[in-house]
Amino acid sequence: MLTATGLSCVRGERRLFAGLDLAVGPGEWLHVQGENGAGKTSLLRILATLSPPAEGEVRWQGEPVTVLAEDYRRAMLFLGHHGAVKEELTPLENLTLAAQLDGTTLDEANALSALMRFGLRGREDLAVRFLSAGQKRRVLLARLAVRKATLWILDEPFTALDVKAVDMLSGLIESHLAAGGMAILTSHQSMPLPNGRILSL
Amino acid sequence: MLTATGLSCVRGERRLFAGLDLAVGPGEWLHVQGENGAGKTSLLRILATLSPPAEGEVRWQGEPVTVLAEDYRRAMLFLGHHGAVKEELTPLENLTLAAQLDGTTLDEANALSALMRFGLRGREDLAVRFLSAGQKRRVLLARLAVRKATLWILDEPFTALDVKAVDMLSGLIESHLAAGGMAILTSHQSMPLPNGRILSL
Amino acid sequence: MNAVLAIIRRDLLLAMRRKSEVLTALFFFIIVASLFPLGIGPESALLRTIAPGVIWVSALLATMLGLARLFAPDHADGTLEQMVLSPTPLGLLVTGKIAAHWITTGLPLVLLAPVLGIQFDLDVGALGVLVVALLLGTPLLSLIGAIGAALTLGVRGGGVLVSLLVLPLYVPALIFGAGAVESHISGLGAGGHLSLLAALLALAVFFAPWATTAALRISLE
Amino acid sequence: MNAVLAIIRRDLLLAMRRKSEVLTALFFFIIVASLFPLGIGPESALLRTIAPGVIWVSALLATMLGLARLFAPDHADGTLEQMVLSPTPLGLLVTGKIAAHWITTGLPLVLLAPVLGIQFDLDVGALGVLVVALLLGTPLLSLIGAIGAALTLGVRGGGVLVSLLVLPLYVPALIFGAGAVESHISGLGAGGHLSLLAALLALAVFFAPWATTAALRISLE
Amino acid sequence: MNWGSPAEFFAMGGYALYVWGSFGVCAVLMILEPILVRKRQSSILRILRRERQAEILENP
Amino acid sequence: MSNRLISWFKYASPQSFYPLAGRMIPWFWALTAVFGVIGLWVSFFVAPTDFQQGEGYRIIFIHVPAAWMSMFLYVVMATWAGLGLALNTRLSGMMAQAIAPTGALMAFLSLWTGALWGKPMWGAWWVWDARLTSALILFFLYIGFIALQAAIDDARRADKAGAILALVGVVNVPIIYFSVKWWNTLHQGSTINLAKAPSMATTMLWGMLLMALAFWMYSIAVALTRVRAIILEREAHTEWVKDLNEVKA
Ligand code: HEM
Ligand SMILES: Nc1ncnc2c1ncn2[C@@H]1O[C@H](COP(=O)(O)OP(=O)(O)OP(=O)(O)O)[C@@H](O)[C@H]1O
Ligand SMILES: Nc1ncnc2c1ncn2[C@@H]1O[C@H](COP(=O)(O)OP(=O)(O)OP(=O)(O)O)[C@@H](O)[C@H]1O
Ligand SMILES: [Mg+2]
Ligand SMILES: [Mg+2]
Repeated sequence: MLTATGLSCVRGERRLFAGLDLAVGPGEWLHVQGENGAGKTSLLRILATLSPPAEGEVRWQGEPVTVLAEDYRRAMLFLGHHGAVKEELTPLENLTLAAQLDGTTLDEANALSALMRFGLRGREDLAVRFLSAGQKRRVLLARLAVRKATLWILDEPFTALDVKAVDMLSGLIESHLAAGGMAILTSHQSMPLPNGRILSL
Repeated sequence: MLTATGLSCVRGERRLFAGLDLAVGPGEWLHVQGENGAGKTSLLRILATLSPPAEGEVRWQGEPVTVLAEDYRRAMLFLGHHGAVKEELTPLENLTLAAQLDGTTLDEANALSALMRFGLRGREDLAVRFLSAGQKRRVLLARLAVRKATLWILDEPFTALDVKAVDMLSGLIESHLAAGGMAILTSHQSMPLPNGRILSL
Repeated sequence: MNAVLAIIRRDLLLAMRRKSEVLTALFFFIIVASLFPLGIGPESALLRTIAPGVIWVSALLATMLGLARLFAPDHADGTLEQMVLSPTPLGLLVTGKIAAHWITTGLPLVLLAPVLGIQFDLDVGALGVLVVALLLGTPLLSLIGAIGAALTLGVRGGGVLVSLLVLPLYVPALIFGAGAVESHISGLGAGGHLSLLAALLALAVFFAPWATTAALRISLE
Repeated sequence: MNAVLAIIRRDLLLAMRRKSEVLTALFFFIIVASLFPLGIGPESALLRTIAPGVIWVSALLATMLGLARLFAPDHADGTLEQMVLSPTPLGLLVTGKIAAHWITTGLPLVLLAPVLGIQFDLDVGALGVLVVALLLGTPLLSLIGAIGAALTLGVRGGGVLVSLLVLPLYVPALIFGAGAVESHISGLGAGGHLSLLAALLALAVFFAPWATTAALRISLE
Repeated sequence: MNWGSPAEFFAMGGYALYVWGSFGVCAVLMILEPILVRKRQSSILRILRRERQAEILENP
Repeated sequence: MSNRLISWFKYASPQSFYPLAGRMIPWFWALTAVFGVIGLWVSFFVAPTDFQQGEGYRIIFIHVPAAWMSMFLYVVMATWAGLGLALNTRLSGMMAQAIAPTGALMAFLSLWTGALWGKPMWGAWWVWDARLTSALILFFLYIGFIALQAAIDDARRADKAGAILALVGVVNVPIIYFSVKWWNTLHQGSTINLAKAPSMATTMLWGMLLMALAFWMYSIAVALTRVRAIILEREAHTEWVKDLNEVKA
């Protein structure tokens, strides 16, 4: 259960939002909406503890995330605008090394099957820099399939994906929710997922 | 009139497409479709003379583009995945300097009105690196409003834009076409524009 | 021509925005040159002997560090693509960029060199020769460096590779530049060295922008 | 501990992928050291006097060039964000990264230094002292450099700024390192200098990873 | 003939280290280089053969 | 005339050059062996002991050929690279790429043997003599060329970028050589000048020439072998490679 109370965010002279409350429980997902520049990315970064809020507090299972620190980070997975994939490594290496940095291990079979699932068959051994925009994005998203986390925070996950990949990803999110997970997403398009609560900035 | 005959593109060991023919006349636009990694970006870069085709030829008004060189580049405007905006300059500076590099001048009033049009009011003097993903994209797209070009080649122009901006941009493209312009676009979403021909890779 | 001025203005504006970069290149120059007395010891006769060499090597390294900034940012954010596609001939734009690079990196070094020379106890005449030699030599460094920067563009590890490509080509500039000051100090007169330096500069002005343009086109392909 | 090994392995793998980067840092070291005789002149007595200083300054500069690669790529592509968010403590990951940096930059310098020493006509004893001094000194350079690299992360012009921050901090390493070789040559024995260098290293091993971690957190905020 | 005995030949008038050091390294490198090049050739051939095999298996 | 041009271009295509090179390689190895054996025999058993340098001078029989080849190969490499840039033939770039490592090897050997010679003769492994210094810089130029090509993934791009570097290098090598020479004479630092080397006995000259021929043939043989590997690597996806006998086997 993620709750936030009285969040506000100031960038430069500009107050992007203030007094924002939100709560996401198991099996729920939140669709953060807003115009360009409304502060969606800023909100997600606050929730992921990447930047501190100007006011307010974020709590995970009732405890402030600043106190939980590592435990919260273990339960949470944030994927942002950035690739966070190494251009000179192959998709396979990217995936296994990302797992190792998280302190888990991922055997090759699992990694390969995650990549297959994301339609990267035949590209496992090609350095990421040769991949197309959508393929790069898929490498990043493949982490969703291999890293166990309760809370997914995804900033515009559907960018650059083709129709098939969008279906695949929304299926993945649905089964994550069905298993009691939570998700916070942003997107400018209507979401191919049912039952989301909407937060408009 | 842009025509291409027998284009083929090889990346690494992989042949992305071969024997591709296309033609775009005044007032027409072409929607290049295909899965992630199908070769859309590669095709657009070939049409923009950024990379040479493995086989085939691109002609503009009947002349090969390799011969026309500058004349073709003057008539064409390519906006790709990349920002092509300087993060430490303001949107206003970005726009006027881009015009000067093209050998034209752009007075401040025109530049400002283009930026307003793209919803960047109040951000003209903020360095681009502070802008949100969608706002950065808008700065780039503002070039469409100020640079006179007959042929627009746009790679996923609607990425990261919110609903309002999508409307604005499609309105802009429509009036460009109505004035006898041509456009080649890629996009994974359905296009909010009528009468496009579709090229599937 | 207008476009050349525009690009120079743009690059100077960018340099103003990230002032720290320009200043740091300068400080790098000063710090490297000042490391030597620390590494070698304070005897002033010894220091005077090595001064021209040390100052020139520091200038070489400071220029080289700046090369990474020459095309890489424009490449990363797609501006370079737009330049290639611009109706203005690429050669002109490249010349403008090299000029701006010299103004932001080379010129400050020239202005600062006398201060360093005084640290190493050079006399006024030698300082004059040092400044003139750097005035001829630093544009040469920018021109040759631009070729290396363009060749290594978009190449993994390009930032370090450029030094490998460029430093050997800098050897003549170093030899004649440091040589001018040394032969002035030893009473032989600096004229010969300086005119060789000028000849090299003329050659480079002619060829380097052309080679740089070709290299840029290749790295964008 | 596992994560530390994983990150060392990852960084070495990345270094293998862009082999040219590691090799080029090495050649940079050799080339810079070879530039000095070209600037100063070929008299071998003079060269022998300045050799320790020149080699140490070159090692400093070669290490410094590599610093830009330490965190910047991970920062640019968002990996660093993921590291901060990873359940593994950031301090461990940072230590791993510094170790990998030393293995790819510092260690090769140590192995290559004797060749340069020979070019400057040092005798076998002096070469030995040089190697030991570098073996103690280069990890120190990596550790101190990491702090600078972390502080300048994401700062425009960080690549050059880092040299400004770091070079002054390198001064003690330079003085004791070059001093060790010099005092060996002049017959005074290098022991004192070397133990000071070792003390500095111990201090840095203790504090630098901690400072680096703090700096990283700040620059990501 | 310059040498009275093999030992004299190998001693090279006191310059053994230098002469044999030169000729030795030269010989080693000039033997090693062709071997490495052959290895490069045979490894690419091996890959090509394997690919061909795979192609035959896929569409007989 | 036109006929000759056509056949020339025919052999400029990798497809026809590959078997041709295969047929030439054994001959060049044979020539290497012949010249090498005679050359070594002359260098060790025919050439007399030098009255000044004793037996140590025998290093010259590999030192000078290596030095010559390192300079010659650079020019050959740059020529191929330039041809590739001008005519846009695929083979030229591959040739340049195949020559570079051998050139670097020769440069290294001339430095190595020179150093082993300098120690007994001058008492120092290295002096900053003009010729030594410019040989060192030539070595750096080779390494730069190889590193640049290795750092670029796309083969065609690597060829073109390498070609520009090689051509810039060719303009610079004479400039560097003369500048270094001038720098060195001005300082009057080194006491021994290579140009004042003792006048050579004719047999010594013969030995040197034979060894130079052997080095030359060796370079051609290795470069051709390497270019064959490069051709296979780059043309792996083409039909003619798949139809090669050695691939079918
Ligand atoms: C590291 C040490 C050395 C290097 C890198 C080096 C390099 C070279 C080079 C590049 C050449 C060919 C130059 C040309 O043909 O114009 C050469 C030739 C020669 N070197 Fe050296 N050298 C070294 C040491 C020595 C020493 C110690 C001696 C003699 C005491 C020596 C004697 C010669 C002679 C006699 C030639 C032949 C000159 C000629 O045929 O014109 N070299 N060396
Ligand atoms: N220093 C500053 N001064 C003023 N405004 C700033 C400053 N830094 C950031 N901003 C503003 O803060 C907002 C950041 O928004 P954020 O990136 O969170 O938007 P977003 O909702 O994710 O938008 P998008 O849909 O475009 O991704 C932007 O409107 C930007 O203009
Ligand atoms: N060296 C290489 N070897 C093999 N395949 C390569 C190589 N370089 C690129 N590719 C492939 O070429 C394709 C490039 O596609 P391109 O970027 O044009 O796709 P796109 O249609 O724009 O896709 P997206 O919708 O994801 O942007 C990708 O499928 C990529 O995997
Ligand atoms: Mg956003
Ligand atoms: Mg694309």
